[in-house]
Amino acid sequence: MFLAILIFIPVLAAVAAAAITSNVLRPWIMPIAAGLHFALVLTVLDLNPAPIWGGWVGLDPPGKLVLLLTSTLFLICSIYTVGYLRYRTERSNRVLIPCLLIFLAGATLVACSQQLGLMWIALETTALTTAPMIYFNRTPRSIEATWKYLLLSSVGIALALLGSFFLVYASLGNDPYPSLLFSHLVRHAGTANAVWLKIAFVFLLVGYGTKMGLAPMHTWKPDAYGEAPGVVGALLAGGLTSCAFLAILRVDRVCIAGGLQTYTSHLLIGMGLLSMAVAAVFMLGQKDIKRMLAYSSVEQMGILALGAGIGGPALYGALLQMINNGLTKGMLFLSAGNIHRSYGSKNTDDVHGAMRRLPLSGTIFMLGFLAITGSPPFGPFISVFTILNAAFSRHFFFIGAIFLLLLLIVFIGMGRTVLIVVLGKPLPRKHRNNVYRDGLLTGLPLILSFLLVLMLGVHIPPFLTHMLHQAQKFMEVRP
Amino acid sequence: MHWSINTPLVIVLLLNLFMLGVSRMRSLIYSAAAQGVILSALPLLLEKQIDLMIIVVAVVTAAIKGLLIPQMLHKALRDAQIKREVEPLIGFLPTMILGALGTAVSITFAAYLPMTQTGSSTLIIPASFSTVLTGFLLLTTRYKAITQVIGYLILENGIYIFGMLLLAAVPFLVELGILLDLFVGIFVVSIILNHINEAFSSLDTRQLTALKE
Amino acid sequence: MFYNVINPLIHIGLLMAMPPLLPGVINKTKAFVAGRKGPPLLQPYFDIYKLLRKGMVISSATTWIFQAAPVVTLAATLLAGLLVPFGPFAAPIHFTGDLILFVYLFGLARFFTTSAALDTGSSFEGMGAAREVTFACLSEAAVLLGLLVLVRLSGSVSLTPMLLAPLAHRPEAPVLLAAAGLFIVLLAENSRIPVDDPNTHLELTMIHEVMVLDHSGPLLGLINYGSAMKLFVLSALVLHLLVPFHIGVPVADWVLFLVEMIAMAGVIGMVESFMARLQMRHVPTLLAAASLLCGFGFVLMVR
Amino acid sequence: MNMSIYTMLASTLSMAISGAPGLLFSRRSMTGQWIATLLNLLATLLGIVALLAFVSGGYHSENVAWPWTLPWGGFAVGIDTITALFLMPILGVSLLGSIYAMAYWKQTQHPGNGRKLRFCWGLMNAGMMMVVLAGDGVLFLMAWEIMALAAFFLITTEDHNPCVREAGWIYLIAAHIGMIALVAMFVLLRLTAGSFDLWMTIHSSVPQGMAAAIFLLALAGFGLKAGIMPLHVWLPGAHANAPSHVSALFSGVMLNVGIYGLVRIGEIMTVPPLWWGATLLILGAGSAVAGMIFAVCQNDYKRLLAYSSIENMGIICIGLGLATIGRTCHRSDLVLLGLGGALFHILNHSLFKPLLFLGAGNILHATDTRKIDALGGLAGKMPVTADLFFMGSLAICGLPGLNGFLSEWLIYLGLLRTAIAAHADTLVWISLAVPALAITGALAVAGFVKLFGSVFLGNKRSAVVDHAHDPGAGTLVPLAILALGCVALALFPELIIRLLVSAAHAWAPQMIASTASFGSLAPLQEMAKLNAGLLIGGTALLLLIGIVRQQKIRAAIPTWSCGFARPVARMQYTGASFSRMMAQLFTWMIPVKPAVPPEGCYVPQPAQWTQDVPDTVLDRGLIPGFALVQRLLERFRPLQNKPVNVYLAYMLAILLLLLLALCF
Repeated sequence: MFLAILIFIPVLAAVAAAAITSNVLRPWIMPIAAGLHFALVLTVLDLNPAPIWGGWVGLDPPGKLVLLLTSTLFLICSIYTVGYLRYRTERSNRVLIPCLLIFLAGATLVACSQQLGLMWIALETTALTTAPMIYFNRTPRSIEATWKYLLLSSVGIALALLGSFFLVYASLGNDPYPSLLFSHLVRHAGTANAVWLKIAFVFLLVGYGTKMGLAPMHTWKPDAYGEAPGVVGALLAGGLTSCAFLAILRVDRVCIAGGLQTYTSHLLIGMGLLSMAVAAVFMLGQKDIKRMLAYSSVEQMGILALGAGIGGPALYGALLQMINNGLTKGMLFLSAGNIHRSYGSKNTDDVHGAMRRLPLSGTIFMLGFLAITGSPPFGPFISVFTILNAAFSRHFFFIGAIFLLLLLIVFIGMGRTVLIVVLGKPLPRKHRNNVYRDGLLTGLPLILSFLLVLMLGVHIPPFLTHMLHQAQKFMEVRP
Repeated sequence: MHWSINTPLVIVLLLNLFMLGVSRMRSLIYSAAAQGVILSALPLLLEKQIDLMIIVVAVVTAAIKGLLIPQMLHKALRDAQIKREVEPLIGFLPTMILGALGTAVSITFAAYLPMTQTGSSTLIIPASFSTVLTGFLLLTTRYKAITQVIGYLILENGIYIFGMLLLAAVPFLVELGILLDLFVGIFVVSIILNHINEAFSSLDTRQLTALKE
Repeated sequence: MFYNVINPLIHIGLLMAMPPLLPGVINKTKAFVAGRKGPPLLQPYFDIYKLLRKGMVISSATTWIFQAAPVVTLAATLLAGLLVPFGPFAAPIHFTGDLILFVYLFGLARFFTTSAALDTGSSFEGMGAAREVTFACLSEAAVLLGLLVLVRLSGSVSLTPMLLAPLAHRPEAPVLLAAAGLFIVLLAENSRIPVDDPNTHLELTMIHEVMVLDHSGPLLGLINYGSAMKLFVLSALVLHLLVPFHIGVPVADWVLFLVEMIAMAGVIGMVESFMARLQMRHVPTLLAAASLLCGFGFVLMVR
Repeated sequence: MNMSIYTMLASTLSMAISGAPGLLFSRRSMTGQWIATLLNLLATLLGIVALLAFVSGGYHSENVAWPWTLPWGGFAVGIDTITALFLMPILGVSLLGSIYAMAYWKQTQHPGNGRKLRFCWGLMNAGMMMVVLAGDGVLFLMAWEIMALAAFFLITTEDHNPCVREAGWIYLIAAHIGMIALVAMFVLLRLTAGSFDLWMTIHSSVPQGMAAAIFLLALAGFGLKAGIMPLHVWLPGAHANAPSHVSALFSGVMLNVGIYGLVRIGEIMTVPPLWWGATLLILGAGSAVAGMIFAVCQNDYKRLLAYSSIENMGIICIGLGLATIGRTCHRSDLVLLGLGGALFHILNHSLFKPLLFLGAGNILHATDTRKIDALGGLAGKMPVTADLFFMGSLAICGLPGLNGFLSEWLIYLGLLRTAIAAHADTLVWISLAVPALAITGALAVAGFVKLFGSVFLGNKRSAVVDHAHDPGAGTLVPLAILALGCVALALFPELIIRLLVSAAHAWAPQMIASTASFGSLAPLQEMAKLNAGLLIGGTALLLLIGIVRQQKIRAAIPTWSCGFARPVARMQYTGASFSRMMAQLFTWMIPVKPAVPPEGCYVPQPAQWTQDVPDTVLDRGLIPGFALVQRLLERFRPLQNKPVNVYLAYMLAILLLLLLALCF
């Protein structure tokens, strides 16, 4: 019951938003819906309701985490959106806001769906609703970004579908009553056909990996994140990627149950390191701050995949990292959005001294950089440290070393750009009209996300720890 | 009953090759539509007993794949006034040969794969593989946005073919979901196509390389 | 018992009174070799006495450091002199690790002398100061390597036991190498030929003398006294390595010590009269050679 | 009964928040600064109370631990003698620094960055205190990084200046590399020791490779912070470009924290392999000599001081290496002298180096230039600063009479004792560090004579000197206090002998029995008496002769310059020419580039001789290396500039690749 409401609140809100005609009032739908959704999520996590719709929609531990993350991130972004759209009065947001809300619905559905096909549909929905968001600015560049995103992610999602089919097909032989429910798949994975399982995993990894942005399927990310508004970037990098990661995790669980632990872990570790390496290479000397953030997201996805691949405690770290990454990306993209708005550019040739011109956004941007690169006392440090611990204690010494090296390169590449942006003297403004200043609505979300990231760095709430442990145990299935 | 399945599949394969080789847009669209219609008939051939639901699904599929989407593409074509795909990344003949090779490879590959089901010793798996491959080839070698959309369609067709193996297992919802997504996806795509056309006054994706390092 | 009281007194007395004699001896020797009559043997005493009575002219650029330098230098040298045993008799002050103090006291003196040189703001004195500090880097290494040899020999880290270690078990080669090295350092530290020529008149080529160009009157007197004392102390140190035998009768040993010192001065005089002054750029090589000699001595002993 | 640790935590807290209230006050009001200074004072007082409680409690180490909601470890803190020793400089220098800043970095004069500076100042000090207090690896890492990041923001206080940004950037990279090394180190440590508790000794049965990895990682991480050559690359720039009281804090305290780590790592194995100590010793000797050579050749007095910090850290490392070797060979005397000397020298260095840096701050404030060769004759203009600076220079050269000598003397003694080791023992070669130390001493004299002589003595070399004058008492009192500290330690070393010995006991409990042996090893009291004699006697002599001489002065006229009629200030030796000879001697090591004046054909052109002094490791090695790597990596850039078809091709490629991998 609760779950149904949870999914339908954003849908209704979207309908309402589409109905409202005033461009000024419409944004306020977002915080309201987000607040309701968030409150409801908390109650749901507390009550832990039974699955509905024949078990198609229910809560599993990793799903809970993603649900919590998406809802929180969306709440933060929804406040920001109101403030942001005040500076974009020239453009109608009648498409943007419903899309955002549908996106929330889709993400919720992904988190709650216990059925292969349903999850796939939900992810496809999020993918499709994302396109108009990226296209919000209506510039040729944004069209290009949208086109690339749409084509790549559609192909990816198609591959994922084929992969799902393979997954089912693998278990068809000796399973009298086949079903797409994950619980069912896991139960019968032992008897499933290994070869088909492997093929299925490859396709699903590539397919959902495209959504997640693992190299080399990441190519849409820099363009899309670069051209989309900051808030959309935050939602993509924090929410969508987490949903895709969740999908991969669920599939991985089936394969583990099918006795393919080593196989999938090798694949995940390989893809993870590849993504981190690619991100590191493209971050060095990056001049465009939003593209830089996109590559940082690629790197983060690499870390997640690596953690999932190493498994055990590393998986705990990966899930924690997923949450940290979501919130930190919120900090970074939102503050980058403010900086972009204030300077009218996101290129390091024009953007200097953000800490002087925008004390809040500049500082948060700097701190976000430190956080995302795994410096204490921020959240990501804890998760990265956990993954590293697990890697070494599982005697992946070589992989651990490469991991550290890549982290270092990423730090150097990202730091160069960020320091150019935040330090120094700002150039004199070209135009005086409609100058952006940090306001309450665009500043508060930054502070909120910063505080959350800081808190996760020094104190992980017990309930979260419990959920993480649940998720870790959930993923450890016997073949 | 293998022949009843394999014949249409062979036609599908031939269509793949044809689509790889043809340069006229209209014939490309038509053959894609034809492929869609043929595929929509497959469930009827596969199922032991035909109930209403299957027919409905088949009809809807045929309508979308055979009418709706081709219509959209035609419209986009008219707006953009393009007749044919010129200078693809790889020439037409080479792509054809690649497609043929791909088909051969997928047949052999499928032969190696263990068949988990009796009665699936048909062309279904190789056909779906090679169709997916064809879609990919179209997507990667052609520059016109529309051709890429068609490539994506073919890709979905390949997946649909594989879906035939799961008719028993997979409830219809998924298939309908696929169709829905396909429909919405193409819908969004056509809008974007429209905008691309307005912004760049052409559908040549080589112009879409402003975003770079 | 009686000697425990008297020896230190003699030690201090010699340390205070005797130094100016050595330059006298050296000059006499040089004069003798050159076939001249030369200044009287006690001329340095007369000079110092005269200078102390004169008034002085100081540069308007200088600060208190300029005037403090000679005093501190003298004090440091005096203290250093109290750490070195003369002849077979223990030094008035000796305790574990005093050799480091001995070396660093000269460093203290150098700090003040060179600062005073820079204090005048003259180009020449800066030049001299630069040379002094640069060469000191090399000579200090030589000194400590030489002392290291003695430490390893005597098994103690205090000058008195080190230098008075029983004669019997002294492998000759290392000691001689160290002695040679230390002798070179002695020449360099006291700005004698072949490193420096105390009585040239070309400032551009001088080290020590050029640093004190602007000192006059009592200050100059103190400086001359101090440098003579430095010569005395270092000679006393080197003597232990060159002629390590004693008679055993205290009085005789004191006499022997006097003779040795004068002989030492004579040797230095000989060196000065038979050697030419090295070019400035060759001096580091010479000092490096000194370090190498001492180092080689050490290696010989360890292997 | 953990009185002192709780007090110390309170002190840390008050230190951490000291800068925070200031953020709420306006950019133009001094209130925030007052509050910050008072909180800092409170922190220091609490800290002193805690230390006194600890000392009076008989040096019993106290540990407390609370559970923590992080995946591992707990919030464990502890205090023992070593910790106490390292806490002293933090408390003292931070307080003096913030008092100095009341006059030197007034909020009213630096409205732009004053508040940020004080906030980070507090954080950094708290971070350092936490580092030395930490009893848990994770806590240690967090405190460590808080310190490092706060330090970064302190360096970039004047970020409108490109040099400052560059220095900050290099520091940040260095700090992060160190951080990553430490992270790896702690993970390995946990793997071997089983938990993140510090600083338990790991079992001697751990595989050699593991122990070696732990040690090398620690060496990299802590060495980077301590600025041991060749890991010093960040140090000169950071020290030169930060505000002077921040430089004082860095050099006087932050480097010590790196040393602290090295001390602790020497402790984790009961019998460390010999090469541990040897590595420390060789690195120490190297950075002592090389650091001072670089220092002598500098033209920027703050850079000169920075390089001399490298030298002092080198000396400390020599002592530490000696102590570690002592551990290996069960030579309690080496442990006592080495560790005692090292810790003593740390205390001394955190007295006279801040003194010198604050003095440099006064010079900078008065003349607004960091060029040695633009100054001269400042002693007349700012006598108090000059005299205090002179004292600092004497102390840092380790000359008898002041505290610097005592600590170096202890290390010397330890090294000399290795020369008396049994015949043909490898230990004997250790004593070859003695000449290295001697060269260092001589070089130090050269460097600081150059610095003091050409900044304060002689005649002015440019007009910037004209309006220089001693700043107000606010900036002189901290210097005076530090100078008094130097004298106090020189005259009354027994103040800390107990501390040193019990530190050595805490460090090697199985070897060090009692304080008795220390006196026989090194008669510090004798030395102190001689120091007193030198100081008092010297002073008395000076006064006496000064009085006598005043009548004898006939005239004060310009310097005699060999008959040259009208001597001008530009004729005097510059700092650059003073160190020219040295530079030529070591040209193979430090590529000093003199910009030779152009040859005039017949009429001599107006010419001037300058030289720039690059840092060999940084400017010749790392920066070109990084540039090369970046150029190589940029080859991959075009992969991201393709039309979407190619991106799809990537996808197809990886798909086929993975399927292919499936077949094998």
